[in-house]
Amino acid sequence: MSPRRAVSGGRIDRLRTIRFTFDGHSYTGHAGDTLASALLANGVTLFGRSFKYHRPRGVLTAGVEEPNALVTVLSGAVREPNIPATMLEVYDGLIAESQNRFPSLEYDVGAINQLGGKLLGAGFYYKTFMGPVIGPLKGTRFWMFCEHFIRRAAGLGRAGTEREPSRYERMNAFCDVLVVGAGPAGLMAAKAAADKGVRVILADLDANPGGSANWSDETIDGMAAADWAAETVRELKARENVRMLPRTTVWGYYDNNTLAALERVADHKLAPAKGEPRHRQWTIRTGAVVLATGALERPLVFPGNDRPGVMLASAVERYVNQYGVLPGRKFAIFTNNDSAYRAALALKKAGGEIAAIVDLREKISPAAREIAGKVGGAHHTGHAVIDTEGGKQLTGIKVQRFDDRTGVLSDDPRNIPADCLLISGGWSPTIHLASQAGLNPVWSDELQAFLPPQATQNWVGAGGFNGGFTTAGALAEGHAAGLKAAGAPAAAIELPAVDDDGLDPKPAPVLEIKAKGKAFVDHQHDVTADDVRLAHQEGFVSVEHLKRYTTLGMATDQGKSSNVPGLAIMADALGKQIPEVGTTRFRPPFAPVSVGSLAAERYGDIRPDRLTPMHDWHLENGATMYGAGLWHRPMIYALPGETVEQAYVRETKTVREGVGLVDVSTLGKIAVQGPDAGEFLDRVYTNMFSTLAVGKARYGLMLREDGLVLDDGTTWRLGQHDFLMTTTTANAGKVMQHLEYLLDVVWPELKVQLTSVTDQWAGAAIAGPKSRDVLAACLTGTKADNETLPFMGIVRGEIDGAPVMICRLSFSGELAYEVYCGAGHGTHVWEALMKAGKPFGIVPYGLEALGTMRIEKGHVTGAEIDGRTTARDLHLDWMLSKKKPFVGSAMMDREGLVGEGRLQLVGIVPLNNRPVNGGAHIVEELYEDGPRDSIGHVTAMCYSPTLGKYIALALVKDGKSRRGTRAFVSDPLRKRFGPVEIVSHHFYDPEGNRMHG
Amino acid sequence: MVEQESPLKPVWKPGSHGNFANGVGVYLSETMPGSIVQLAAWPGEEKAVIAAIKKVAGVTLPDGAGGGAPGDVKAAFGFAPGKFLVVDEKEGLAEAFAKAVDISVGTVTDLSHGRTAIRVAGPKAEWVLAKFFAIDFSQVSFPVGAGRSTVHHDVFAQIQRTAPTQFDLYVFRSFARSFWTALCHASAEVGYEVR
Amino acid sequence: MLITCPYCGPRDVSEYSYQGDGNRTRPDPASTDQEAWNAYVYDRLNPRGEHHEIWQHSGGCRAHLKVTRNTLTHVISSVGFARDAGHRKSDGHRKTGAEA
Amino acid sequence: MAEYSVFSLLRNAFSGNRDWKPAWRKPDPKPSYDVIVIGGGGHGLSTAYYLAKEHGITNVAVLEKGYLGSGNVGRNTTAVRSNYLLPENIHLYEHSMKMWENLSHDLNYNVMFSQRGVLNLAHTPAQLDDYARRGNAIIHSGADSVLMTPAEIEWLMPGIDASGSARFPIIGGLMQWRAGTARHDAVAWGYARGADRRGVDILENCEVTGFIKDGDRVVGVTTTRGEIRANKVAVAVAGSTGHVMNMAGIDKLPIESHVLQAFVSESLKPFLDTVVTFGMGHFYVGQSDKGGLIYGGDLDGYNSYAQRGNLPIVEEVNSEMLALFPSLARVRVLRSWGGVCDMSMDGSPIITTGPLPGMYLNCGWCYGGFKATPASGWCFAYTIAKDEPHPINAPFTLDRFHRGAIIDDKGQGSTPRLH
Repeated sequence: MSPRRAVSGGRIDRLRTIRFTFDGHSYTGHAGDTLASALLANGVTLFGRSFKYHRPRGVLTAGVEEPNALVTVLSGAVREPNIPATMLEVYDGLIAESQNRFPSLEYDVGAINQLGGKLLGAGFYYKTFMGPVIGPLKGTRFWMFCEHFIRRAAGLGRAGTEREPSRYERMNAFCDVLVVGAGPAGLMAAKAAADKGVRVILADLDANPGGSANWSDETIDGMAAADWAAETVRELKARENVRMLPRTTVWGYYDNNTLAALERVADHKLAPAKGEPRHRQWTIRTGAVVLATGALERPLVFPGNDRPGVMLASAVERYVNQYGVLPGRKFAIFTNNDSAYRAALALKKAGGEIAAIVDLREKISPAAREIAGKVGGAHHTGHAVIDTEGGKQLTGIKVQRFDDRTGVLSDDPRNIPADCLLISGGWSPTIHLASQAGLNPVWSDELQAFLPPQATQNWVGAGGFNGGFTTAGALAEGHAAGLKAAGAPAAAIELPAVDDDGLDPKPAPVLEIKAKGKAFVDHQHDVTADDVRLAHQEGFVSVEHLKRYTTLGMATDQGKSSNVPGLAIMADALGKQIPEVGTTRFRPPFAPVSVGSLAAERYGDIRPDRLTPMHDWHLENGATMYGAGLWHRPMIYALPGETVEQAYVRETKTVREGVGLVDVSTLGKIAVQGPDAGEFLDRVYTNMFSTLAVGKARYGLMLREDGLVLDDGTTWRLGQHDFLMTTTTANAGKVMQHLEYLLDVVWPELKVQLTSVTDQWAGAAIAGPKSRDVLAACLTGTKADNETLPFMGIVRGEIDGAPVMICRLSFSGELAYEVYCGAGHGTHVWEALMKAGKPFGIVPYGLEALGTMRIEKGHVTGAEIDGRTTARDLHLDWMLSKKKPFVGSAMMDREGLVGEGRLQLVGIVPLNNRPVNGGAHIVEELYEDGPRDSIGHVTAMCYSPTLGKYIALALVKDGKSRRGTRAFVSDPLRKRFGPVEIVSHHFYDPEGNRMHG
Repeated sequence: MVEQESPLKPVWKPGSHGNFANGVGVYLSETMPGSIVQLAAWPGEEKAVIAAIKKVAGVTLPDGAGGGAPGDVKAAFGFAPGKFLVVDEKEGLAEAFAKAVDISVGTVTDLSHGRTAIRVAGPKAEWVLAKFFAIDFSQVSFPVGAGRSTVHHDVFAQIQRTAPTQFDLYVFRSFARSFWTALCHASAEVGYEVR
Repeated sequence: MLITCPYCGPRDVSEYSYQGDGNRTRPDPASTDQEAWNAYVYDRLNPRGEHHEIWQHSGGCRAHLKVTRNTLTHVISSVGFARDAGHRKSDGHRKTGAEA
Repeated sequence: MAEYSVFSLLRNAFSGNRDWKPAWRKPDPKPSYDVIVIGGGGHGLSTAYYLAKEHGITNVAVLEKGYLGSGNVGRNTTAVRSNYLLPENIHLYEHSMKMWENLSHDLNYNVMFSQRGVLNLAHTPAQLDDYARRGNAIIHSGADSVLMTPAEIEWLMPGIDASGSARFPIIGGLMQWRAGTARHDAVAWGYARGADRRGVDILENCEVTGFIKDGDRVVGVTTTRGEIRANKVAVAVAGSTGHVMNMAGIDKLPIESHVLQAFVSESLKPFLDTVVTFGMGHFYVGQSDKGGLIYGGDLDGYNSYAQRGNLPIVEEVNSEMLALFPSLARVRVLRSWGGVCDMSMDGSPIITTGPLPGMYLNCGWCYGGFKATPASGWCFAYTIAKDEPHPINAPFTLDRFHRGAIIDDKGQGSTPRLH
């Protein structure tokens, strides 16, 4: 038996023993324990160290709001930091360790920071570290020097560096009613809605639905509340129209009733089942939401309130009733409201000794007084705890008379020995989700709490969320909320009976006891009451300034327990009411959400692979692949021992002298069909298409509306009303959207249908003086001679039994054809072409050779069509029809686009015959030590086997007029400089005799 | 006739996979229809195209957005205003429609090679597909026969529910292998059989 | 955020592409009025409140929609096909098979 | 008011920190000023500061509708860099960078500017060429830039996936070492304190409700704290530009307001000193001195004045983070928030006189505003004081669109959400 485990009681499975380790020590717990309850049962009270002062900390709460007891869980080499021990279910083999301590939790050298207390107050960073104005540490360097050491000390847990082996998944769900929180209110709501036949999802962040029923020690409907909850859950689970999501935190409330929820599917096991995700991220789109998220108890602020052993009263109640753990031997209670008396009762029942109940109110309810009498120990009303004693563990408290109206302390302090102090500062409804989907929360003076705001989305609240205090109320409100959310009229039913304990929900409006010593408001970030007052003194009085200046509420618990006490202290300093200080709007997430689960929807890879029909052939034939957007394309097909340059030079030479084959399936292809297709193309291309003959293709240029170049490509007229447009690989999607917009929004009167057929066709370009011979050897049903298939002509036929469509056009500048066939026949036709080409020495070639040949020809691609160039800049003004308006025609002549100083396309020849790099700049005068006065940059370069030298394309200021002049390439990034000659971009066969041949 | 090559070849692993110890949750297959044809009607000509579908493919489409009719051999469904996908086990459907649909009524676009048809069937079909697509797969909102156009990031999909627990997905061929791999991955949790 | 496509029904915002201010009118193609073109290409109404916008259901039926949406609350008050929004006069309202 | 220094810190610590004074006064509005600056964010406050410091114009009011720094200066991801492509942008942001390097001294307020570098990752040879073009442009404009190899990147950032097997392998990166981060709130507070010390009135909770005009000329504003007149009215209200200019009768501008989400993780022991961006999407991440990973990505992509976004971007941004750092799956997102950005038609800002007489406009910062804070205020102050732009901001006029003199760093054209 563990030292602090009660002999009986609790909802744990005492027959199942769980073995786990914490900081290397082995412990046992029971099924149903959290790490916090199991360690408390073992007598462990020291859980972690605080952020700034490294103060020893225990466990403050029993739930998601825990600021102190954060641990790192290890599974193999994978680390998961910053998990609240209160939310971590123990399992066999669990390995957990404490954080932010060195060398150990017991002896942490960082605790020396406590000595600097006054110095390290709020905002101290801003006032110092500016350093000297001159010298080696001038400017910001002194700060950076100091920051180096500050960063070493910063942070809580350590993130791992091993790749995550677990799965994360994403799930879309649709329902009519989402109930958040499966306490008494949520369970009733789910039941009421489900009874109406609508689709219900019930999510709860705990492993066992039931909420407060699991630890309240009440009876509902004549049975233990926990049994009633379990029974109701069983009933709900059996229904077709209800989905139960335990261990699921609804963390975000987005537009149109879209909610995000994290299900911790396998965190309670050593390893997930086969194929099972560790976390599942739910996106729930629902008609209505019932928020039954309950309320969170707040701590009181007084000196020493962070000592291990100081815990929320409700947390202790929960440890006793749900986990059968007595987190101390001798208990004291300090409260400003009645709810803590329930904890006293629970302790007494479980055999704990109550040393004293310190109630800062003078007047208390008869019910509370009666309990105080029942549980024994001293009952000090009108008193306050002004300090605590002990080192890493509470040993006693100091109590003094206190006036709850004036806040004045009087009489002599007295000491009361205790090893566990229960504190209660009243309750704050958990309105985070409501705040994400509502206006500002509403302050209640009576409850000293923010109540839910007016809704801006379709939700309805119930129970503690509404500020309700009783289980009977929760049941009634839950039922009504369920009906309302389901769209059903209100109807009274006989609600399950609950005993009324007669306790009063109203707290005294006192959250802080002003006495000497560090009194913590935000435990994790070590923000003290004095820090809040300092912020006030320096003018940081709005709630957002307070948070930002002191870091109050910015820790992993997101201020769940510190928000209202912090506001109360600021309000007091300002002499204002709390709502005048301001209210906090809560943002997602309600509780921290794993990055893995948010990334889950991508299923592994960030983007899918897009493969051409011949992809596998390329891999099998030695291609080195290359990413082009989502596509994978062959870069080179290197022979053994070849460098990249050797490979593309060989491939290029073979094409220029013989024949080669390249995969062009990635080009965007759009079917443009309909009676107005020609008219439409005339409007979107700068040149004319309506006059194009059937069976012919034409090169076209498109501008954006602003007159700059959008894309280029060939469009083929396959029939009177049937065009096949090709776009560049990179711009396929963009062009499609551009055209669809024009058609749908601007010219809906045109009868044109656009369909992406990129995937329908496999495309192979066969190029080189011998390409016609290869076609002649394998093409049936038509001919490839110059008469049948002239330049820009199209024929249909078959290759090895597969239907093909062939257009004679050239990107390489050689005699060339693009052979299109059904994608499912792609490899078949490709192999047939390779086979037919074998006698002619055909080679497959990749993007590098393709790029080399286009540079030799001076064709432009994405590096030149970079969204900033005009048709004139690229010497494509011959394509600008003067006979018709087209997209961009009205804007393309603006002064900034036609004047001097435009970057224009030129050719570049390095005079030292050394390669230049893409991205190198061009200058008139070379300053290697202080490069300046760039006049342009290199867009693409290659070694031209045809010309026997390195050549490049460049965009150069007023480049056209610089042809024939000398300049320099200046590439300080890669330390390459040298003289170049600026020439025409047409390096090779400018008349185009080869491709027309 | 040259057979179409499947884009899934290297990742096609028949048999049971994942967590199938307690039964297979989904059956995954590629249906490889001979014809996938898109028909688009000009506004006001929708009825004429629906009539052509009946005449050529023998499939009767209900009126209404996303209306469709499933069939073992031929199936059709609407996926966008005035647009329909018609699928046939046999090849040659596009040519047949080209004769039957005049340009004054609408257009015919052959996508037989451009789309890969993947069938997801079994008790967990809705569950697995819901991991990808943000549409409501429940039978109430997605009845048998109906079609839907949707997307999982870069992967567009047209989906027809062809039986209470069976969906036929038409995805772009170039993405099919990636999508299939992801589909198998997502199915592992419930156990899947490739057949 | 969900947008209810007139054809596909309510769909997640991730299926849509935003195409901006729907209050703009493209000048007559032959117009050389630079002011008008400048206004069309560069000027935007950018209200805090109700806004008329064009969205494309690019991950669904690919139709362009004219959406009235509040830019402060994200509440959508109306959705219709963009092609029905005033530009086209001759076709009138589609009747038979209009939903197909 | 007391200078901040390590000595004042010590002295005050011994006196129980009771002697610290408010960082800035909370005065009541005067009926008129020489200059009104609308917008108590980073740019408005720095404008006021430089009006006083550089031009001796101290009879200035800064009008803030909420609390000071409640806009994007307190909502950004704190990166400071000048690694742009086009010379106009490089000059502006490099001017800013030089001011950052001495800002803490200038303001006597530690804004924690830390030059730990900003690295742009490249994943294809074409992209690396494109980055080289930019890097060389930066160097030719007098700023710093270096290329890094995958091995150097891996050494710099433990946990980054620099393997060749990544979906988009890292083949290199463009690093600007002088770039880095600053503490965003401190920038607002430091400028506020600096301006206040030079006599500027900072009026919080003072929302402009309308403009007072004399004919076409703007001569003042009406506010929730009464009417305030001025010779010159300057507008620096990024995120609310459309709304405020609407009150002045300008209903169309080359701007759309978009929401940009940002995220911070739970506090972790620092492992990432440099800000790094992913090249095959839109993602950037750095780690604060508190240990939180601060990261973000693309705009939600639709007009919005709501300071909150939606789920698709949340998921996209986190997916991209995991693609870069596959080990961070178990790290958790602590907070998310949204900022409203003025997205201009070419992705570059507008700092100009006009558009009405008596009015000055500073807007269109897209999501680049924070790093520009010093230079923006400096240039805007010059423009207000001299009634003409400084050569640095002369290219950033409102009529550049009309003239076709666009400054389009990304080459995306007039689609604001793509800049």
